[in-house]
Amino acid sequence: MSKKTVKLMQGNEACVEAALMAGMKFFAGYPITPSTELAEISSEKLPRVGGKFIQMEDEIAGIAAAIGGSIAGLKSMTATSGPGFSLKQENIGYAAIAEIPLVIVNVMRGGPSTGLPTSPAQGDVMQAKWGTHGDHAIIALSPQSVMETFDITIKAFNLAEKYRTPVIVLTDEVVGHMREKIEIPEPGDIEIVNRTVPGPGEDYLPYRLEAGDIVPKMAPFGAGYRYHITGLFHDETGFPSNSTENADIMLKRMISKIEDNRDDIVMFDEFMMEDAEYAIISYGSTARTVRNAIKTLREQGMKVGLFRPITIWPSAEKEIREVGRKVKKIIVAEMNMGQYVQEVERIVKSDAEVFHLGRANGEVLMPSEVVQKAKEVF
Amino acid sequence: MSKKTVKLMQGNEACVEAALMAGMKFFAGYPITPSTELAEISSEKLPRVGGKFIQMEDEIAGIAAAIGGSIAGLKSMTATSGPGFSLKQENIGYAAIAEIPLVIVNVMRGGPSTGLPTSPAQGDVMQAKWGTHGDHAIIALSPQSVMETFDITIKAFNLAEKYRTPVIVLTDEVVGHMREKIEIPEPGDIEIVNRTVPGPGEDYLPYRLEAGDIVPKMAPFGAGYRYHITGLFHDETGFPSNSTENADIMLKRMISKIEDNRDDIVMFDEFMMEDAEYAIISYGSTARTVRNAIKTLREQGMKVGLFRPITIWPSAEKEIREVGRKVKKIIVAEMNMGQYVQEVERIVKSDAEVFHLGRANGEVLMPSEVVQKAKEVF
Amino acid sequence: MKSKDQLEVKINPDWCKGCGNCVSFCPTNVLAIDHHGKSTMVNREGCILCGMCEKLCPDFAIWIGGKEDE
Amino acid sequence: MKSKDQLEVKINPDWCKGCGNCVSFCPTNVLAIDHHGKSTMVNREGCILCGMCEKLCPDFAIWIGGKEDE
Amino acid sequence: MSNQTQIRLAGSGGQGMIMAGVILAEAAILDDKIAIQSQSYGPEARGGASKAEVIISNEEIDFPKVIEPDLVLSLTQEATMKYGNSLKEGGLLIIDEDILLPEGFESSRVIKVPILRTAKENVGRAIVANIVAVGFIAEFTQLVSRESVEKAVLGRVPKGTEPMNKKALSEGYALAQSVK
Amino acid sequence: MSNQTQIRLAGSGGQGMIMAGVILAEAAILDDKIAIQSQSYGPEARGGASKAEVIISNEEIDFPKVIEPDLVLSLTQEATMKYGNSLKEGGLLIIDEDILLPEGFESSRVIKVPILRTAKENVGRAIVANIVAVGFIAEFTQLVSRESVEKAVLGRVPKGTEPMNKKALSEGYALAQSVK
Amino acid sequence: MTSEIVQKYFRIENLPHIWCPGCSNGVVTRALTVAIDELGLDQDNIVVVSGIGCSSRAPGYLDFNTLHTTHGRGLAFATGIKLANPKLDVILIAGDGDVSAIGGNHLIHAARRNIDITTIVFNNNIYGMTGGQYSPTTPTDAKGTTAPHGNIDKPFDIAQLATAAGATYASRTTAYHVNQMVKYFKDAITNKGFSMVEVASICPTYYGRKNKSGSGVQMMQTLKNDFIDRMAYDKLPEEKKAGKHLMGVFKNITLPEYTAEYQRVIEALQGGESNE
Amino acid sequence: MTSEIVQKYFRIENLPHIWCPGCSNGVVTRALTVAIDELGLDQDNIVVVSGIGCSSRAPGYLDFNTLHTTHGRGLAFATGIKLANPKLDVILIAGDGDVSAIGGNHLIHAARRNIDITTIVFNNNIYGMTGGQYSPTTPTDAKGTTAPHGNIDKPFDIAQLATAAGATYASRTTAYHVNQMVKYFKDAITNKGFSMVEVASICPTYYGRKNKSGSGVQMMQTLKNDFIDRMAYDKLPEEKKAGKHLMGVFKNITLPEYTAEYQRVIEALQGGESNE
Ligand SMILES: Cc1ncc(C[n+]2csc(CCOP(=O)(O)OP(=O)(O)O)c2C)c(N)n1
Ligand SMILES: Cc1ncc(C[n+]2csc(CCOP(=O)(O)OP(=O)(O)O)c2C)c(N)n1
Ligand code: SF4
Ligand code: SF4
Ligand code: SF4
Ligand code: SF4
Ligand code: SF4
Ligand code: SF4
Ligand SMILES: [Mg+2]
Ligand SMILES: [Mg+2]
Repeated sequence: MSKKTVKLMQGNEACVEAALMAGMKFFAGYPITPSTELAEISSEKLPRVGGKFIQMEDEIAGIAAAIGGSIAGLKSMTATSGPGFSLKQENIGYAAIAEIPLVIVNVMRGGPSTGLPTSPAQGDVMQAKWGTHGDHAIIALSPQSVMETFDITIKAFNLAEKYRTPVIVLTDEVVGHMREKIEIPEPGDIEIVNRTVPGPGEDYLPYRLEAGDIVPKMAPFGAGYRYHITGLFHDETGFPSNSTENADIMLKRMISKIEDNRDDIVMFDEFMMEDAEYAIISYGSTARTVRNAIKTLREQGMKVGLFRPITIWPSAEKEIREVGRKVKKIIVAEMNMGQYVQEVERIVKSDAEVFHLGRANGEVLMPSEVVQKAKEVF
Repeated sequence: MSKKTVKLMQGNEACVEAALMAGMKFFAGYPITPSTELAEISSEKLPRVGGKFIQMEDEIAGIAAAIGGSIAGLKSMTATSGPGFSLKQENIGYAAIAEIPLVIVNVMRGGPSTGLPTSPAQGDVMQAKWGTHGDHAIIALSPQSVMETFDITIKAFNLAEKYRTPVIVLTDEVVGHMREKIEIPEPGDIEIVNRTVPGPGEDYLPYRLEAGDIVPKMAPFGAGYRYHITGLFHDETGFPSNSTENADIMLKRMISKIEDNRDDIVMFDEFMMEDAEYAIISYGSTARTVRNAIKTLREQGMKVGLFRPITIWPSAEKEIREVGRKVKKIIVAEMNMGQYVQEVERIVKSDAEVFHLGRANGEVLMPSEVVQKAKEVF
Repeated sequence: MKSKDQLEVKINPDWCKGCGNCVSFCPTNVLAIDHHGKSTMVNREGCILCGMCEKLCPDFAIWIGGKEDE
Repeated sequence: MKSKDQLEVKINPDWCKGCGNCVSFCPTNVLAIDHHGKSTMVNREGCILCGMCEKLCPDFAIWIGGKEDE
Repeated sequence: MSNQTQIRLAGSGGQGMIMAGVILAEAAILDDKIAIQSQSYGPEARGGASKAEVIISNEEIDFPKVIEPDLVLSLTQEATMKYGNSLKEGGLLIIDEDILLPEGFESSRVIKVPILRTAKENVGRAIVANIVAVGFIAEFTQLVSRESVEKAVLGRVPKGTEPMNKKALSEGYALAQSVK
Repeated sequence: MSNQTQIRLAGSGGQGMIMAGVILAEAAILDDKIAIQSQSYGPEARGGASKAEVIISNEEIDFPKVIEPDLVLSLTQEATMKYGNSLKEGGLLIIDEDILLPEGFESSRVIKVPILRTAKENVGRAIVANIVAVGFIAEFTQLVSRESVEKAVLGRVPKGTEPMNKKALSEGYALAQSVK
Repeated sequence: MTSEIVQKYFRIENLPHIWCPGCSNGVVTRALTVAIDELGLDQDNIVVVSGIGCSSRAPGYLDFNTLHTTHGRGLAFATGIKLANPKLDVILIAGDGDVSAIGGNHLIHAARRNIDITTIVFNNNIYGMTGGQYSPTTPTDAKGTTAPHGNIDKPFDIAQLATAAGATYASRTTAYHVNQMVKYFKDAITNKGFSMVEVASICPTYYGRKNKSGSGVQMMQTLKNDFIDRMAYDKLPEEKKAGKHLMGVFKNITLPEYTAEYQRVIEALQGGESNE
Repeated sequence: MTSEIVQKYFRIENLPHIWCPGCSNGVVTRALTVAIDELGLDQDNIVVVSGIGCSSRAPGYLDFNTLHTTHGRGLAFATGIKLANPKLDVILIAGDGDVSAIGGNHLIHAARRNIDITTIVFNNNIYGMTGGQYSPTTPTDAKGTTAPHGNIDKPFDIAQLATAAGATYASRTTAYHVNQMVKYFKDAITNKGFSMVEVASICPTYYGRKNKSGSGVQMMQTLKNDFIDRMAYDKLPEEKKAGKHLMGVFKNITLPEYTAEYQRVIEALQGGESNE
């Protein structure tokens, strides 16, 4: 067993720590509560490892510069909360269509608009998938603890590089600001994925998928492959194309590189699901409330289990469908007015009755509320 | 029967024509294909009726200025397409939480990002509901023709004022740019809704719901009611409040003013649904493709009908559920990679099998494709 | 308008946050922070009613007002 | 570098859009738009190889090149 | 569907083919028919080939785009190559006299008409070629009444150019009569 | 749950109660316990009352927030009014000596301790009151070992202030012994 | 219990405010009400708009038509209000971050249009609300929570930037120089066009702490000492110029105002009938 | 079949370009390659970034590392690239709308930071790509499709704005003055800091048509006639000054460059090891 360093750490701190271990060398952003520590700690640490931090003039510039950093070859991150996440939407679509690896952290707070800026929420879950215009596929992960924030951030960088795609880390004010014990593995014990780059002298077409590759190889600007990147539909050469056939091929590849690799991307966790007759689906910090409540419910003899998506998008369709087939009723507990519940409803169809437990008033869900709701509907 | 003026008109032209008849006196925006004519025609016509047009520095400023115009008491509109719609998201949430009447037109084009700027798409349908951070309710309408663009625009202004809310008109490049016959009613024949304003000397609390009102009365700035508007959670006084109880009440009221009035807001259309064994659900210009295809399918003896949501959000849940119960199979046809189909799947559950027909390569769906898909899956 | 002899410096201790601006910038040095951390008048006769304290108080907690208004 | 007498003005009619810049700004007036709407050399001797046409051609359709390069 | 006539007008960016399409559609509406006009929209519409499409029908038009045109009229070589194909079986291709059709170009019926020359020589301005084309199609197809076409033309052209455009229209009608 | 101790530390914005919470949590971790620390975050945290919360447990902590604290320590009147309520049945309220509790204030057990005075008079700096409080709680509750607390304090306080903070910690321990 | 001016123009029920002890926001906000009072403007006719930030909380305390918008966008909202109803007196209150970082574009465009809005910048050289990150006006080498190794950015001169963009009135003063501040506010509000008053302010909590600038009082003292009128500066011997910051009026000219020009268009088209 | 310079620096396979006949975009784009050629820069090391617009299509034709971003955001992307790898020569190509309307904020901030990026503005005083709406540089009273009654906005002086924001090099020339343009491009690229060359350009299709400015040739002629060097202008008799526009170098100074300053921070912290 390899050595781990034990520390008390804030979620936001753990996120930067992990990013650095994953190889982050570039951070561009704009401060916003409750994500600001991500910028602050990055500004302190990045230059120490030869990396770069820049505070841009706004969130749009933050993601744009981060994409630029990635194009220049550095693993890049940007971080924000609700209002800034809305502003980043246009360029999230850019990163998706231009296939630029990038990690975007959204430490969720109460919305809409300025809303409840210092309170936790899980109100940007659907936005993470649908926030930008046009069709695209996206990966979004949500941690429930400081330790998981660490693990997921590493994973986010790996997925971003592996699939040449923006990956969203959806955390929230609770996880971002609380301090918990974390065990940091030795660098050698962490799996790190780097993007595939073309070999020297290779006949390089920037958007040609080569045998054995999941995505086209990506050359950093300045490495001798002079090629073009655009947010227009483009063909293998990278140049714009209006061809409808090409657009079809390209969009399908962009979507299927993620949809077809669900098994690699989808992470989830189950608690007391083996014999469960009822399930609660919950993610992020709220899942901890639910876990607590389930212990109580079990003590009271109710066969309830927790299904916890860690990968929010693409959703754990197969597994959630299984849950639906297994139990009679499902509660989806989340800190919002009903978002992921709609995805669950869609997946389980009539197999199970689906209920929602949630609010978006700035207060976390209490275990007692979960217990009460379970008693009410199960 | 009252006189109507018959004209050949572009969809975008009809939209402005209707807006003016609905009482639009303020337009702020930023040009983008294929919505630009909305700005151009407004700039020409508004000053003629004493209204104001302003081209702002970007789309964010466009919606912000339009909200400002509405706060000053004028019926206001902004218009854009995909990339600009992404940029407007933050302030859409502002208008929602501050309850500012506003019409936002999105003439959809191929995305994501710059995508296929001059081609039609229906790829922003989910974004219209989920594009901004945080929970909120939204109204979105989608016309299939130039005439309907006119009708729907009037309706959009009426709903915006009646429910103190941003209303999105989701049209597309096909409807926006084609020219068709339209019959413009006399001004007196059009129902126009104006916002309720406090009476003189009234003891005015800007966010207090009074008996008989659907939403709080809205005083224009400068009318002698000195009050506060914010994008933070606020109480009846309009001042920020961190109270979780208040946040609950406020958010629920904001959502229920729309959800509870679905019957007033939801518009839809059916074609050959009476005896249908299969249904195709489609909206906007694509619904015309489907209508055409259904005629062919009927000729071939297939009992297929069209359910056409005109109100996209809130969705016609009740009616779509009915469709699901009535038919065995449903195809959702839309110019995207699968968006509204997810809402339909959610609603019909296991009552009917749901299929998707769509693409997002810049070309409209052809009647023959619909026919083929219908033959394949029905 | 009230004449000078009808006026005096008033302090609202509930709003005073004890920042010390009034004390430090009073040209005649007639104010002090008391042991509750609030501004207090220590030499009313010395006050020339110049208004500096009022202008520089970030909390609207000190001002020149009519003696009779309470 | 080629010497002046190895050089001449060349025109690519496929790229020429007939804007007329070269014709109008040629100091010696040796170019014209032909009936296909393309630039053409009408007085090769008069050309002083000044390069103005090349600099002002938006379509890279006219330039000074070596006589032998084809 | 059988009731519909689908027309495509093709040319280069500045030739006013969209205006021609609008006029035909408007004339149809004035005749109490149903009509839809649409156009290709793209960066390439700036310089290169551009097209306008019109569907004229006696009953409601569902699908608003032209799939297989009954008639294509094209004024340039490039536009012909790009938009001259995909005609309906038995459809008619009308091209300006100078246009060359490559071997094997699929089109059952082709006629060549001196539209540009007529505009230039008989009216005096190449820019009214689109109106000549309108007149030609109107007379040739008899889809819309002359009265309505005239009204539509006069309502859409810039002030002061009415006489010139009226002349162009007449020339178009005459041209059609001459080839009929 | 029964295994958990929930602690709330309250004071005014600048008093370092968050630091105190972090130190307690860190000490617990050093002792191989499980701990979570969180704080109230709001614009009001700037000037007014602020709080930090710590949960210390022998087993995994699911729900990360304090619901009903076993112990509240408060240094100011305002913080006490705001955060002194909602103690667990039988929970303990520790307040600074000058704080007045209004009639009917719900709290079964209250003790008053001269934390601020101790910091000011015995250590010489009011600013170390938070560390005095840490010492007091550590000794009073015996939840964390003195060794770990010391280590946590020294790891978190600014360089150069270690002796002063060590002194403050000792004073806190002494204070707790005196009231026990 | 407070002064008449505060009673008249502040929403007493929302006081005391949330600003930190010693923060100059209260000083500047009060000075604005004095200027408005001295101008004798109609309270019902005044609109105060802000974005998001500590300073942007000011409108909530002021008894006018007040609008607290999204971060950086205040001027764009204000532009809509002013154009929709040009009779309103529209004032923007903004932090340095709000108006020159995320809101920089709206600033230069409002200035360019010369729309009759008065912008008051509470320039504390830091993002106060979010806890002390460097802003576009943080001096080079100063520290912020996102510039822990010292700021390498060059700061904007906001007043000059507004001028280059087209503002017809621009001046700078400090939170200490209250009389001058009131005068500038009055001049700015009176100017028919885009006006900017940049008020050098203090954030003892974050800027002060991070940069060891001393207490609020000491920071006010620094404002008093370091700022000098641009005219006086020019007369200063070279050795005394170091470390000085300029205040004074940088621009004060008259040019066509945006809403008036729009009104001209309306009148030309329809003979003067407008919707107001 | 084209010139050597075009063969070397253009992606011939993408030519002819989509720009309209007479549009000056080709002239300016070619001049840029001449400047690069004369400077002898390594083609592999050059990054050309743009936003969205007619002019922004230029990178697609240029054989460098080229990036076509989102409308207005080019400089923000470019900033990321340059900071991530300061060894690259980063050049932005932008339209007046792209860089001064939606992208205005990124312009002033890139200038403020003095980051070593060369910005070339193709200023045709109009939104070309979207069909002729007025831009922030459209002259007052001119027409655009969104200013059918005449523009009431005041235009930006983009080069001056960049200067006020902190650019260390700023100049203006026209699409007609190709030799001067090449020189300015070289000076701008050579300057270690933020540089801006504003090139007065023409859009015969929209600006020209709307404003009856004549053909492309006539518009080029107007550029030739109306622009005058700022030095020469000062010497002109008053009666001849009317209607003239200034070109020339407005700023050319040396100040610490952003990425170099960042490198300094890295070196101070870790003794020089960087990731490049
Ligand atoms: C879109 C968006 N981005 C970021 C924030 C977070 N934020 C709030 S205020 C602020 C900066 C405040 O600085 P400044 O404008 O100088 O005002 P101050 O607090 O210093 O008065 C920031 C970054 C936000 N609310 N919205
Ligand atoms: C976010 C966004 N808004 C608007 C547009 C539409 N648009 C594309 S280019 C352009 C302006 C072009 O003007 P300019 O930058 O001056 O370039 P030009 O075409 O004149 O060279 C606009 C408004 C867009 N693509 N994206
Ligand atoms: S009015 Fe002047 S003299 Fe009197 S207390 Fe205030 S500052 Fe001092
Ligand atoms: S200036 Fe105001 S807040 Fe500060 S000490 Fe004096 S009275 Fe108190
Ligand atoms: S090189 Fe000079 S002289 Fe010769 S054709 Fe070109 S412009 Fe005329
Ligand atoms: S300048 Fe170029 S495009 Fe224009 S006419 Fe001459 S060769 Fe042709
Ligand atoms: S943080 Fe700074 S700017 Fe904000 S209220 Fe406190 S002192 Fe003022
Ligand atoms: S529209 Fe204008 S800017 Fe665009 S290519 Fe044509 S002439 Fe050039
Ligand atoms: Mg600030
Ligand atoms: Mg332009």
